[in-house]
Amino acid sequence: MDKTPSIEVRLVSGPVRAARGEDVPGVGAVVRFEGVVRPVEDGRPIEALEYEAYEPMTGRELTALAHRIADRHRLLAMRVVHSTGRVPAGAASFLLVVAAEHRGPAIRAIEEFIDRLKRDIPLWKVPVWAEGESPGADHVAHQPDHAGFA
Amino acid sequence: MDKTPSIEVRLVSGPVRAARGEDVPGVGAVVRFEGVVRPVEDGRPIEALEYEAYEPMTGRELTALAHRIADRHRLLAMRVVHSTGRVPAGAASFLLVVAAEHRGPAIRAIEEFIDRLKRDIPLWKVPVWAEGESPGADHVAHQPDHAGFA
Amino acid sequence: MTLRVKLFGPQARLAGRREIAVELPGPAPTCAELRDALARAAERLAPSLAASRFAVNQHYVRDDHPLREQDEIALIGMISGG
Amino acid sequence: MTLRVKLFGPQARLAGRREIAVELPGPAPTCAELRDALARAAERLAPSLAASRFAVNQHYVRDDHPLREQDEIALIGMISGG
Repeated sequence: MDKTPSIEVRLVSGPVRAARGEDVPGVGAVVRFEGVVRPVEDGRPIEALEYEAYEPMTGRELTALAHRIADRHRLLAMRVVHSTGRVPAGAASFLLVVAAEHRGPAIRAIEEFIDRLKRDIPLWKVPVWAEGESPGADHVAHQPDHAGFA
Repeated sequence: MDKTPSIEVRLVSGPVRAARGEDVPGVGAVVRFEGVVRPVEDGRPIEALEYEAYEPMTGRELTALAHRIADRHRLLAMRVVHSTGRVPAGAASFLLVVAAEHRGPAIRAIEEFIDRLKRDIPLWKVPVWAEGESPGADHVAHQPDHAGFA
Repeated sequence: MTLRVKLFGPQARLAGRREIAVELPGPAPTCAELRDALARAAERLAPSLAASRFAVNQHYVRDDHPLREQDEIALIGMISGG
Repeated sequence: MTLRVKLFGPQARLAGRREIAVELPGPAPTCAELRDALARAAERLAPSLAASRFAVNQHYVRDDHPLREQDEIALIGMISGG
């Protein structure tokens, strides 16, 4: 990544974002994390990732995790959305939004949720290689294509 | 905070958010932080915060900080928006969005930027007390109201 | 008895199927025994089994959990959400 | 010489004004001397001065920075963006 990053800085008069009626009162920090499918997996270009869940266990474990993290960090609100099925490179497969009184717990909740997600939640991803990329022997040799499972 | 947090968990088929043409390629994590004006300051209800900057120094220091943090964490993109003037409780006064290949640097960049912002950037806030709240002697006794400075 | 184990994601690709049937002796074999049997039944799964867990009837269980023929068993390994 | 110091935010409220003029002796007084003079000129600012910095002509300077009468001087203290 030796490209120059795109940086924008602005001072604006008045709110950056207006108050919203539906918000939980007392919120001081809202942190939103988006997990985006990168165009490369193990050094090779991909078109998409194919996500799998094991329902209803996946949803139940995600909900239990959300409650544990929200309790531990005294969050005011939490939203979790995760994809199943095909998600093309550049699109987001995971959204986590937390609201808390202060930024410290909000940021720690994001970190801890994602760590736990990757360790404990039954969710899988399988690369869909870009056209012209033959699957490497170390990955899916003599396996049926993922489409065969649909 | 003994209220039950608002928690929502969903699995969705396909992308959580579609790919955007304008995005920097290679992004794997987008973290967005919103600082929201809380309705209470030093234990007393407020209507708003009044933000002050010292331009052009404030904008220049913010831009320099953004570049330092973006370089250190190899960010792909960063956006900083900060309010000046009156921001009512519940509205956001600060927005920070970072995009990186991986979530670790993105989250650390958010934390470090805010730490530095609060220490080094010429930005001030003054509470506008809620109606009926007399300003405490320890805060603004025999000072002109902030409106007197406008 | 015959146990059927659901496979997902990369492990399903490695095994070339979404479910694998394994024969185990005894009235109540454990998950630990199932793990060993799976490694023999599907060699390509072997490297990922040590770091995998089992879910029985949609709940994580420990390695000493006894299994019954009618259980819904899932191999939960190589997970990577987010 | 007479130095004019800009005040902001809570410090402007504490002092009751947005600019304060301070008399200092010598041809090139330092920021450290200005800090002491400010504490005498505006008692209510005194507690916050130790943790405050000065900007001269819109740049942070160190305490040994020499000041001239035409400098734009700002007291940068009690900051709290975000």
